[in-house]
Amino acid sequence: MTTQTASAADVILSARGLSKRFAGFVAVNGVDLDVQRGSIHALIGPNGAGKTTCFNLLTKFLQPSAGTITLNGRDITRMPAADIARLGLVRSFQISAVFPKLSVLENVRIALQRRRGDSFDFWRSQTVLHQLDAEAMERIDEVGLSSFTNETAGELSYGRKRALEIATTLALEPEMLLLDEPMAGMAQEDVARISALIRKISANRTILMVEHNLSVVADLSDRITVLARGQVLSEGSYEVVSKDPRVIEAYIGAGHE
Amino acid sequence: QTEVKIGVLNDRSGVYADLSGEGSVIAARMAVEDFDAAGKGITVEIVSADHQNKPDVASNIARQWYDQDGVDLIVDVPTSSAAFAVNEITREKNKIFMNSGAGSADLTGAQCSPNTVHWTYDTWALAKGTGTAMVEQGNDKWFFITADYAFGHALERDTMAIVEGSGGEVVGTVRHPFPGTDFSSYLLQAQASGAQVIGLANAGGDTVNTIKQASEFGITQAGQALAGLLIFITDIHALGLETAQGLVLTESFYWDLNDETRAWSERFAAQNDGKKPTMVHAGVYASVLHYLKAVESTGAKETEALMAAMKSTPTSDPLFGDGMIREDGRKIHDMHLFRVKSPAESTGPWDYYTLVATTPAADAFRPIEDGGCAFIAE
Amino acid sequence: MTTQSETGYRSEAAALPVGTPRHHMVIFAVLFGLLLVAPSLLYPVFLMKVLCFALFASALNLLLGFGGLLSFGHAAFFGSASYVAAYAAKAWGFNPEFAILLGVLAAAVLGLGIGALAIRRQGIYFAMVTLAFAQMVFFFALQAPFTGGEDGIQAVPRGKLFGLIDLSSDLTLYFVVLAIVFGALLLIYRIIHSPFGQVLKAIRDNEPRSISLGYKVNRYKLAVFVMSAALAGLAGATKAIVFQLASLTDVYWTMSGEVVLMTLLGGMGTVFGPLIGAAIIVSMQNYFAGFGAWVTVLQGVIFVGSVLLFREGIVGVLAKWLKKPL
Amino acid sequence: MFELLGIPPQALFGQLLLGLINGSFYALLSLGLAVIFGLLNIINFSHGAQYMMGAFVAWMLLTYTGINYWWALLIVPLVVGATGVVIERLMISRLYHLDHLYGLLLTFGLALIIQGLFRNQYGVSGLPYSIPAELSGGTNLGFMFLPNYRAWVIVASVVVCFATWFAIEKTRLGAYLRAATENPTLVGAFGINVPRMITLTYGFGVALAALAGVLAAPIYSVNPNMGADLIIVVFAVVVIGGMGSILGAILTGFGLGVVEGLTRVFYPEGSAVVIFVIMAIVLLVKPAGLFGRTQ
Amino acid sequence: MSEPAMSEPMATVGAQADSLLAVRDLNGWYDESHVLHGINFDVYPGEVVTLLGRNGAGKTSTLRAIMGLLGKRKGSVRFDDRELIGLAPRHIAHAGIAFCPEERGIFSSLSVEENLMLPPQVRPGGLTREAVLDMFPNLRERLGGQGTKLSGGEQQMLAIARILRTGAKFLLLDEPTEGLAPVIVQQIGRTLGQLKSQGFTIVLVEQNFRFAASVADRHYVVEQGRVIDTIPNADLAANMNKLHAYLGV
Ligand SMILES: Nc1ncnc2c1ncn2[C@@H]1O[C@H](COP(=O)(O)OP(=O)(O)OP(=O)(O)O)[C@@H](O)[C@H]1O
Ligand SMILES: Nc1ncnc2c1ncn2[C@@H]1O[C@H](COP(=O)(O)OP(=O)(O)OP(=O)(O)O)[C@@H](O)[C@H]1O
Ligand SMILES: [Mg+2]
Ligand SMILES: [Mg+2]
Repeated sequence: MTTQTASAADVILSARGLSKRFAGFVAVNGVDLDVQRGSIHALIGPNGAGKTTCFNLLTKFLQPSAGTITLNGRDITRMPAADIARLGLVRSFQISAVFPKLSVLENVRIALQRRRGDSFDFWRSQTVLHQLDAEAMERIDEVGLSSFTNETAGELSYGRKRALEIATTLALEPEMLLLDEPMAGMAQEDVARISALIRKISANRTILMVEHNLSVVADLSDRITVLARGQVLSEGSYEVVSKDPRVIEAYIGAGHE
Repeated sequence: QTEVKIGVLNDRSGVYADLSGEGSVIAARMAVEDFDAAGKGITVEIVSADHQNKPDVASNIARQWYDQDGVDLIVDVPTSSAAFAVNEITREKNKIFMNSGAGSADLTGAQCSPNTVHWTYDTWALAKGTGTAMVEQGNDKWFFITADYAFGHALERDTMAIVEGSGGEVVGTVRHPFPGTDFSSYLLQAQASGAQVIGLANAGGDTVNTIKQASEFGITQAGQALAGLLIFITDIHALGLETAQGLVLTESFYWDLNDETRAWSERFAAQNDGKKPTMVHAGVYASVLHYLKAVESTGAKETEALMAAMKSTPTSDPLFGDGMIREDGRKIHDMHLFRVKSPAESTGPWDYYTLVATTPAADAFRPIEDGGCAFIAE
Repeated sequence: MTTQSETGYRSEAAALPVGTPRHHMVIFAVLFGLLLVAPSLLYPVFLMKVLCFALFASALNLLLGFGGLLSFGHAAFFGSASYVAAYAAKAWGFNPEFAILLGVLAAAVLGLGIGALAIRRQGIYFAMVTLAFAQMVFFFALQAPFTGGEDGIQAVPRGKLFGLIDLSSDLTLYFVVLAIVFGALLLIYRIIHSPFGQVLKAIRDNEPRSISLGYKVNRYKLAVFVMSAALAGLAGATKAIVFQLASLTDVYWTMSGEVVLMTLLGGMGTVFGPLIGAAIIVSMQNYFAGFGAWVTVLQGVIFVGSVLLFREGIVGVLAKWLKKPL
Repeated sequence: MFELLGIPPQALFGQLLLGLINGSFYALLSLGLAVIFGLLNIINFSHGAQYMMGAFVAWMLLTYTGINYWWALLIVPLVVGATGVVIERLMISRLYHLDHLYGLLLTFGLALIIQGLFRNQYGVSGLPYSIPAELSGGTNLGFMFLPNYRAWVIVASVVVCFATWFAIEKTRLGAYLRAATENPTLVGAFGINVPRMITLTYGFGVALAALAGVLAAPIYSVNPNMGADLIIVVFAVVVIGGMGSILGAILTGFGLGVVEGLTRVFYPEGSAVVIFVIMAIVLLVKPAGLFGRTQ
Repeated sequence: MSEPAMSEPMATVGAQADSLLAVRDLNGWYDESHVLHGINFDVYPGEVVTLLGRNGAGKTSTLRAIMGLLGKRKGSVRFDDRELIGLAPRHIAHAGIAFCPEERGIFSSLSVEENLMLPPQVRPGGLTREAVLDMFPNLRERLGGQGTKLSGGEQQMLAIARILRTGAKFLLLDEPTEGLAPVIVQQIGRTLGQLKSQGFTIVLVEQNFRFAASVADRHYVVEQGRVIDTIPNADLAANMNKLHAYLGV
């Protein structure tokens, strides 16, 4: 077991012996992972290391071949995906995921609606949804999309779609967020803004993210797990991990300053 | 001056389009001309529609015809389900329905109506004609291939009763989905049963395909006889004699029966792209003729009076000869058992049948007391 | 991941803004007014047929235009409800309102069964699966002892509404049907413009994302499927009482095709499209009935024409023109 | 002697063989459907009508020009396939950027038109087309009399199915086709003439349907409705097999033919629905179909 | 607007030297929406140039317009003295341009190998299968697998790898480093260098500015559908302020 100084009670999400086997190929192989409550935890590693697969396992978009997952001490290994989200563990996607035909406002409101639990009311007029507009606007503002509120999401540029996706996810006020490469395809200024945003929202929640942008990782994360070939290669703070020769060889590369 | 409006309601696009369809309109028109309605001060208008063999469409059209368009008489209506629908509406609206195309004997039985005449044939008569004759010739072991729906069941039931009543034996039945395409499996079962006669209690395309495949699998060559329980000359035309030869079937009319039928059929064919009439066409002609006679004799279109006149006057026409309409609405005439010719026997198109036997009118139809017609009992 | 086409038929629905546009209510009111006086000009039985199909098409539209699910087997619900209602009225002597209710219930239950299986597949698969199940229902209707086979259930009594109002007069029945159909249309309208409707749109747009937000997607799909089935059942049951007949036509797959045609022609995902589409197709069948197989050809031509030139449907085009959702 | 549920084994063999023959038609038709679907993402609802056209064109060739069955086997798929090419060029090609459902609706409309036209022209009683002299007669297999023609149908179907499968799954052309299904724009940007490829594919799928039609003409009567109901069964076959899968379509086609054949013996009333029941079960257990790729 | 002033100097440059690709007053639309408003730039043989710009600036759209993939376009794109406007994408490909799209475009119904071998050779002289696999060893292990089952980064590698085989010497790469591990990014940087030395000409759309700086000869800055500035890589240090204003770097 790796250095586990904090008390177990502070672990919000924990995986033990997590494995995923695809036909003739083991993508994730006995991964142990503990995410501390309130921390920003980064999952990095070379392409194909199994990071996205881990995400899919943790959020039950894939069923693990072996291992257990506990969230707040509760075993969620066999729970369906939608229920996991309802427990407060929400993910974003590596390839942008918005509702392309809905407006930006509606995108965010869908999340708010879920949180408020009135989404099955087919007998009520949707004018009740306007109550959510103010809060939705707030989220949209946070990611700098306020001038696009009524735009159709599908027509936004790639970077803005990512921003919208984050706004939507945040609207759920999840206890824990899983972000898969939130900075991918973002322009520099957005990177800074989203970084700040992630830091801000991390104040009262836990974040687990996959990211290749090392400066972001260095800047944001409290703890880093490095995966390679489906296994944990190294774990610790950025300083520790980035000096690990195995990590340098497998991931960071010698050319990186 | 009386004006009557006749609606020819039949199948103009489906399986029965050839045996009823436009031909029935032609037949109705010929009846009006031959009767010289105009000369007798009766203006006749003929309208027609396609019921697509669906009871709902039929009921719709009938309703609208009676309610809106002032139709007095509906004729033809093949397909029993559609006929029942028209039967109901006609009773409700107190008009007249003279059926030629439909087969179900229930039309003058369980579902009978004082407003309905059933002219040309019915399943009971077909079963009787074919069943009795076949058994009498010593073909007494039967196997039924039955379409698995109400009409098929009725056909099977009626024929089975006749076969067993004449001393025959039913060695098996198999029910196929309706409509079907491949019947080889059932034919093999029939073959294995050792029956002498395979009764085809299905209709339209199903029958045609069964016959076709029976020939392919050498069923008839191997000595079993096929008996079509509801099959028309148009079906034989479609099958071709090579395939259909040897099949036995019952009809009430064949164009080549006598000089009168030949003459009429000649005229009919001239208007119908050279295609000879079916018994359904003949029935439409004869029933319209009889109706017009009643209109002439009563001088009005009052339903009760017309029905009474039609039932009390014996029928007489060149196609079915002399006959009568029974109290329950059943038209009574001879039925004929035919055998389909081989290609060698046939002299040309439409020369298809050899007459095997004739059931006299008195025996041809189900006795009135067996039908269970409600309004008679009253 | 399947390739997502860029512009689908869904754009119309998505363009609907939140809230109930006032002009919709105006149109509903005008429509209602017109229908109140219509029987003095047109044959009431014909009008009732139009109304029933308008409801049927709207029910399908709820699923197709707003749920994004093309059911090619909706005749199963329409037809089975019509059988159940007819049977209840004829064999058990139910009052029409109970007969209809029982029909709706039957359609809903059937919808639950078929829906639970069908929503396991998406897109065209869904269409084919519903089609296949509908075919099963058809065979059942053909062979079951109580459906009367190809004769159907005929001579169904119209009976007395609530045991009081005699429905044998076409005109009385017409107003009852008008009330039923209009009530149902308003209900559909409300469903579309409800929070639930909003979630449906989202699911149709991006299903995995909806799941990741915690929506139990299949429940929503099933819910809208059952609603649509029940409403289609309402149309079928009402039709059975009007025409005093339930027949195989109502469960055959061509019926499923026809109702899709109505919706497409009128405008999928528009509120009023299905009504217009139903009115046109029913009139066409009525007035061109004499043309035999040409009616089928004509329907085919309309189908092809709508798909190629007229995808938004009549009302969709109109809405584009007026720049207002209709 | 050993009997299975009261059926002697010989009879059972016979029935199995008959099932296989029907399966040949299912396989050919669902293969055409799967090719068109797999590569164009279009459910070709007019497949049944095109199958019917195949039979009709064969009949016309024989009746009007005296061209015999063997030439028809060659000419009919070309002719009907060519109509497919025209349809694709004029209509279907406009729908690729839209939701796939539009393809279904369009071809549904086309099916209505084609069937309606043939009905108007030829009625629905069916027209005779006789078995070619070379294949008439049959062979007594001991347990049954197997018409030579039906044996030929099995052979022809197996050969065509295998050749098609090979071309699509194992050749470079097949790879182009599959890629173009997913992202035609990108494949075009690689320098491949995608529109022409897709047009020919549709034509090929239609030609398969027409070929099945020619094969069917001597067995079932040539009838405008012959494809209408069959197509729904074929849809079910394809769903069971797994839509994208060529091999799935073929194997399921043959397999279900056999299953249906057995039902005809043991429970004939259920033979119309057995395929749909199997479909329901498969959907429950394996939503993507027996051979379908989970996506 | 400063637009005419901006396009002037480049136009003159383009007129003298024989540029391989000359884009003049390129306008482009998605349905109704006008996204490119007169793009002007040149690419000379053997160069690596980048298009830089904020999200939504029109970089991707520019590449798509060159490739003929945009719904509607106007203006002029001359490549190798052929006008490309009006040509279908497949003809543009045969003219010798290869395109690697933003969202990778890996085909899920094809195996990795089939994906790799998919683009036909448009010219002689492309890299061999072996050379490509040596460049991206990850792919070699997964050749038989389904294309879209690769990880995001592996898919990116595959997308680049497959166009190297075609023999096209002019590459349009849309954010090739997106989602790649730093090691791989470095490797791609080296690969681009190699390709350049083999005579490839490359237009690169990049968000990763540091990477862009390490490989490119020249940078074009795109904003709101126009090229608003050109910065030779050599002058980069001097222009950091400007760049900062443009991109927020
Ligand atoms: N459904 C699947 N079937 C088979 N193999 C898969 C599947 N999903 C992923 N893989 C394989 O598992 C490995 C891990 O993939 P994963 O997407 O988790 O990588 P990753 O760490 O997220 O990489 P990247 O940083 O490039 O996104 C890859 O080699 C991939 O090819
Ligand atoms: N399919 C589309 N339909 C309509 N508008 C689009 C579409 N794709 C892009 N746009 C719009 O075109 C403009 C340019 O987009 P483009 O994708 O070229 O930007 P980009 O510079 O590549 O941005 P990014 O860095 O985010 O990829 C943006 O305003 C975007 O909203
Ligand atoms: Mg990943
Ligand atoms: Mg871009």
